[in-house]
Amino acid sequence: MHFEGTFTVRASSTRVWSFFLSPQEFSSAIDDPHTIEVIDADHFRGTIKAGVAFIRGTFTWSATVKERVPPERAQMAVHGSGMGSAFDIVATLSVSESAGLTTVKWAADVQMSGTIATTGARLLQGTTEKKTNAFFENARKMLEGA
Amino acid sequence: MVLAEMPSAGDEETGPFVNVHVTVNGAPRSATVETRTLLVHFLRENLSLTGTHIGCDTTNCGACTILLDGKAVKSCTILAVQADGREVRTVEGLETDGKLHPIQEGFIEEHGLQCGFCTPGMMMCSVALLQKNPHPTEEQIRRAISGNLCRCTGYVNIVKAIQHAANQMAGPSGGGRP
Amino acid sequence: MTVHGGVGQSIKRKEDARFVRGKGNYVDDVKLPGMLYLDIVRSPYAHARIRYINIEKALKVPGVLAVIRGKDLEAANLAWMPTLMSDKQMVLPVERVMYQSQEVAAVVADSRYAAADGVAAVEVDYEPLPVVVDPMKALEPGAPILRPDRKEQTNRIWHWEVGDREGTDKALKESDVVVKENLYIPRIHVSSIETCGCVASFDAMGKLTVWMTTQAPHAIRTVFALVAGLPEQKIRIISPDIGGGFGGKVPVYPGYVLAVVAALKTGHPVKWIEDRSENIQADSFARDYHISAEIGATRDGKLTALRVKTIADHGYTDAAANPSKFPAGLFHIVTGSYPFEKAHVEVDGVYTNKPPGGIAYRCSFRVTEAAFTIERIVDSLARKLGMDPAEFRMKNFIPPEAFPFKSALGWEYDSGNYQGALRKAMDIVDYDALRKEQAEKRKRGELMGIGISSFTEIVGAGPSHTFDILGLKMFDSCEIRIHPTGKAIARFGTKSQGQGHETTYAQILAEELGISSEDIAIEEGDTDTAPYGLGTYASRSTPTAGAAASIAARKIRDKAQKIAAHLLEVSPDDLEWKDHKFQVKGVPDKAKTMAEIAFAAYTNHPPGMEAGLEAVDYYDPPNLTYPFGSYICVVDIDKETGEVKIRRFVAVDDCGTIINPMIVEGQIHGGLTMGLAPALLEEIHYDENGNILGGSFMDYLLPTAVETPKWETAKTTTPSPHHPIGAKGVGESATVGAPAAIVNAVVDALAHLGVTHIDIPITPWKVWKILHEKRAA
Amino acid sequence: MIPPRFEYFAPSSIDEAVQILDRFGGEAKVLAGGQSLLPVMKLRLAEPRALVDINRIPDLAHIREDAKSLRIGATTRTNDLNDSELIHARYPILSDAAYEIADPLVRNMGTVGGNVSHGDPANDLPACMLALGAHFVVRSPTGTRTIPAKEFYQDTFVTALESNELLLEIEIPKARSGQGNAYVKLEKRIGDFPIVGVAANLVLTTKGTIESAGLALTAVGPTALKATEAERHLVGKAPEEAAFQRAAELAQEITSPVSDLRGPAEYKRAMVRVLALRALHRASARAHGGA
Repeated sequence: MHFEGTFTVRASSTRVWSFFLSPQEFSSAIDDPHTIEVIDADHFRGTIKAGVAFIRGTFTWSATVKERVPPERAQMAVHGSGMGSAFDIVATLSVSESAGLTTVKWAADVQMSGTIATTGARLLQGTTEKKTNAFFENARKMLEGA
Repeated sequence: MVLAEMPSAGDEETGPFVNVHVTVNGAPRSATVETRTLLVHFLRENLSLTGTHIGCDTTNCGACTILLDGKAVKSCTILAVQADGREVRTVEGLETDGKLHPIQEGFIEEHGLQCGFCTPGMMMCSVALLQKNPHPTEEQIRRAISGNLCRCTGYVNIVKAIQHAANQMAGPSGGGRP
Repeated sequence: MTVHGGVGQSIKRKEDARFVRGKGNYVDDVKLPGMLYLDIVRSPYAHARIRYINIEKALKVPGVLAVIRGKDLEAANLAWMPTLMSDKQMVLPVERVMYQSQEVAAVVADSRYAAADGVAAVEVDYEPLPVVVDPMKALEPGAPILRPDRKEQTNRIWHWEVGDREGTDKALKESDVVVKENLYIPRIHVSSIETCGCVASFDAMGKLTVWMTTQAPHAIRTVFALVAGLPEQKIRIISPDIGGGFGGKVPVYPGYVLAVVAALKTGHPVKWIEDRSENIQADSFARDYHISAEIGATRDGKLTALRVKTIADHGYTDAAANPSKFPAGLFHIVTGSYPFEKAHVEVDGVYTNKPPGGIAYRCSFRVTEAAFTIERIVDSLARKLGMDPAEFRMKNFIPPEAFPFKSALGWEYDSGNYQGALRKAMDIVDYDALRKEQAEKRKRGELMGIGISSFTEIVGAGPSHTFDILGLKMFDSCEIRIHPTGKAIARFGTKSQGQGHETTYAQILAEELGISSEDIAIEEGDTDTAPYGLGTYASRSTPTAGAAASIAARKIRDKAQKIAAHLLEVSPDDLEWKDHKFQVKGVPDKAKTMAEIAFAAYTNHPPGMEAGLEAVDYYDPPNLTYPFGSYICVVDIDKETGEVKIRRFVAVDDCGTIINPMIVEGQIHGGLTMGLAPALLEEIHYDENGNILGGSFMDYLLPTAVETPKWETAKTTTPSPHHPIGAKGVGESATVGAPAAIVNAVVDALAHLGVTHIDIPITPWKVWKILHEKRAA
Repeated sequence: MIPPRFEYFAPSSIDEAVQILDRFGGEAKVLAGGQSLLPVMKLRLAEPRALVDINRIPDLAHIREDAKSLRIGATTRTNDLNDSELIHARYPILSDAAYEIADPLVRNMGTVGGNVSHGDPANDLPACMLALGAHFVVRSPTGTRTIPAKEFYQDTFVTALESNELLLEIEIPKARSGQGNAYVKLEKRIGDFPIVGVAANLVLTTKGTIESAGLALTAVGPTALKATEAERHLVGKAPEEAAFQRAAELAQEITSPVSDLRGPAEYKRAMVRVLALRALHRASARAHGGA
């Protein structure tokens, strides 16, 4: 599944860039309860209790920064497993600033595998898109408010 | 292969447990089981009544059908504790003092079974149907067993078996939906 | 004077007494003291490297005693095992998983619930790899090589062909009319209502007993002996009552081997029973054939040549349960009921990131794929020639006098009467009236279709000069022992999964021996007692073990004749076997029944003759048997929603001499329903990441009593010339013949819109799309 | 196949049940019929800490009419709707829908309350609730409130029900003369989730024109969808093909079906039109006293 979007915020590109590359900051945009542990600048991991309504389970996740071109481009790969399932996300960001307004163009390729994809597909098809959009919307609000 | 003889101390405890008392085929039976124990496992494992079978994990196949307070239900999607204090009837309870139930005779007479795995659930569903609707039409019978999957018979002889039992039990004719 | 329960009588089934009381004995009913439970951790990925399997949390789960991983098996040289087609299959992966839901680790616990909790606590670190699910893409250059362990670095497993390539190409070029269709028969799953499982137990003396859902217990015992290095006399496989097999319980599944390993390691019996979702997602699938077929004819409708090319998706290893010389099974029966002079078939097996298997779902070694191909493309050709499909078939059938008939692809059909079966089906359904009704309806814009399928089956594998599995010749066996009081017990090398062997075998023996079938106990499935046999699949039981029963009985009759002569003080030649007893020729009341003879065999046997009255026969069939039939299906289509409703379905079947008409009719009803299912409902679909879509009964929909029509059955009888009682197999005929009749009916209903083919399953939206586009055009 | 462990409560009063729900703050789920909750737990896609079994609470299962409405208790079994003469005679839309939910065995356990509040867009009764203008009576630790069906369904598996609230009863405006309604469901196989479902409810004036209309759709959006524009269009019109055609088109426009195992999105959108016409005609026939 491929999702993408763009938004502009009243903040500098370096500010936006640092938001998405700092584990504490970008993880605060995740609604579901989660933990995060920093291994090094390019590797983070933790747990997350994800799902929708009562269909919910605990995933262990790990993230790797694949590409980092400050302050314009970044790519992160996130892998999570739990509930007899797994998710793999590759998120890419391109950031451009003009006159104090920064435009963020994001894209996310989400691949679900295992029970969620085989047995639960009908139940969760719509929610993956909503969760991805919600993350970037939270990020936008936080940056706007910053 | 890592073989830990006994689970090491200090991990989560088991349970929670609950005491379940159920009248099964007329006899009071009870056991202490986990709250999550499914009724079908309570019958098969705790009470060794293995006539009720498990054929799926998503409440679709009906091989686990039993009667709970006279209603045909899927015992794989009911907790044992939900049957506490209630009355369960399984295939082992159909024959009484050596005489087969008309449904059992119908299934033999009309070759309504082949591998026998869906048969207990199919028969319990049919017993409940005839209690409620002594003279069902063919369409009503097929709708009534639409929650019981069979892979061997193609259903033709199962319908005949139920009609055979209905004629034998020839009570007053009645309509109503299954 | 007939014997009670002899051949041809619709007696009630012996098996029913226990089944209707819930006293069947299926594998999950087996309970042994100290029994542990094994549950399996499965891969969410269709192709990934395993970096690490963390079992610490799992071992802390209350009740969990052990976790088995690939490297534990590797140490005992058990991580891999051979497949039935001499490829190799993982028990547990050491390095890479090759399909979604593949076994990755096994948890052993003291209860079913604790084992499931243990599975949830095992954490596996995967590195996803590129996935190949489309066999066409798997053959393109640059596709990831799924099996680097093999010599040639390709995803093509094998290329197989048969027939006259040049002659066929020439004949097609010279044909007035040539029709080509691409037919995809999607992957489907057998889904018998009982899933697979076993209980493995070692006794104090090291003897292994495994209760197991297997259709071929003896072959499993030999494979276990070879793979695990266990002495074969210390292995006992018991296949108890089976809740439906249909070919899905022939393979050796990793779960079986893991239960044996766990039993060895823990010293406790270990039970493994898979869930439905595991069964659908990981166990042997069926079909998945991408077929392109071309057929030629003269202008006046005489068939000339047939060319078939096929890509066969086998999953990550070739584990199809075919006879070893036939990687594409008996697919080259694809010339069907027609006397093609020129034909050529080629099949390429291909690896993909899917589970292995392929021979299941009543397919009798790919015959379902062959019959569907020929009966679909013959229909298309008839339509192109503007001929009525029934008339076209009648004109081209192999005539009755041509039997035994040698086909262009090397088969010798033992007997047949295709015109007779089709004529009977047309009479029952009143074919001409249907065509009139269709014409009137078409004027009113209503959609009605009539479809025909006149299939030929090939069953009863098979003659040992050509047929073996892993080298084991495909004979089958029967051993009979008659007791002093005239009762008998007979054991067979086959294993029923619902076909009623305990009744039909007793009827054959009753007819041959003059003992009531009620007095003959039939046993199968216990390798410590039953004679060696290759098991039950591909409709082979009656043609092989059924024949062995007749021959063994006749061996007993030879001895019985001598005992009777001794009792009657005449020479054996003065006696004849008539009315189920030995009579002095011309003096019918001077006779001895088998019961009298049996008593004498233990109390007064002639001097110089050993006591007892028993015989065994390992029957090597001289040829396969060729059952056939003609089916006519009538459908009505809802123009607005595209829904297809089967209004009538008439099936005329011919399987030679019928042992129990009631049981044969039951096999046809069940077979037709497993023909309707792939035609209209069932398909296992994979997304591009190798995720199975439809991996549980919530989404993989089996037909219920509501979708299944009231099947109408009838028969003709054309005995097999080489079978002792003229019987042919029948278990799979209806599944072989039905799909083409249904699809031909739907295409017939839409033919006036230019439709020539619709791939199965024919869902409402496929039909709606055709109607929508045609209406727009 | 094996659910995870949980604490089990079987309260004998509504207040006790609500307090337990409150105490677990969303980690406790209500067990009524269990025919949607237990399967998801058996697949380990749901791991609630506690289940609150409400089947022992008296007077939560009933079908009765009072002066102004039909009242259906939350733990009324789906098959109870099938077996009720009252429902057949005066609220056929409910027996239409109930007869198509899952299978007869599941319907002996599954509850009306469960089906209307589970939040799965493929549940059949929510569209009927929207078409009938139903209200849900809900109890929380602080008291009881009534939520109109049209404000209840917010998103997939997200309803107005708070985690510490219990659905007690469904209130449906009492059937009137000149009223007719129907539910039409298209499915790949009996008992499957719907490809599309349409609920239609018409009340005719004495002159025979449409006084009020309810039209709602199943399985073609994140929740059951109320076709408000289509309903508005019908009011005042004659209950015939022309008005129904336009209403069906308006209903199509609010749908956002997904392509899945139950058909491509374009097919589902087209079927909304076909089924809406069938449901409206059947509702109209019943409004005129037909079957």
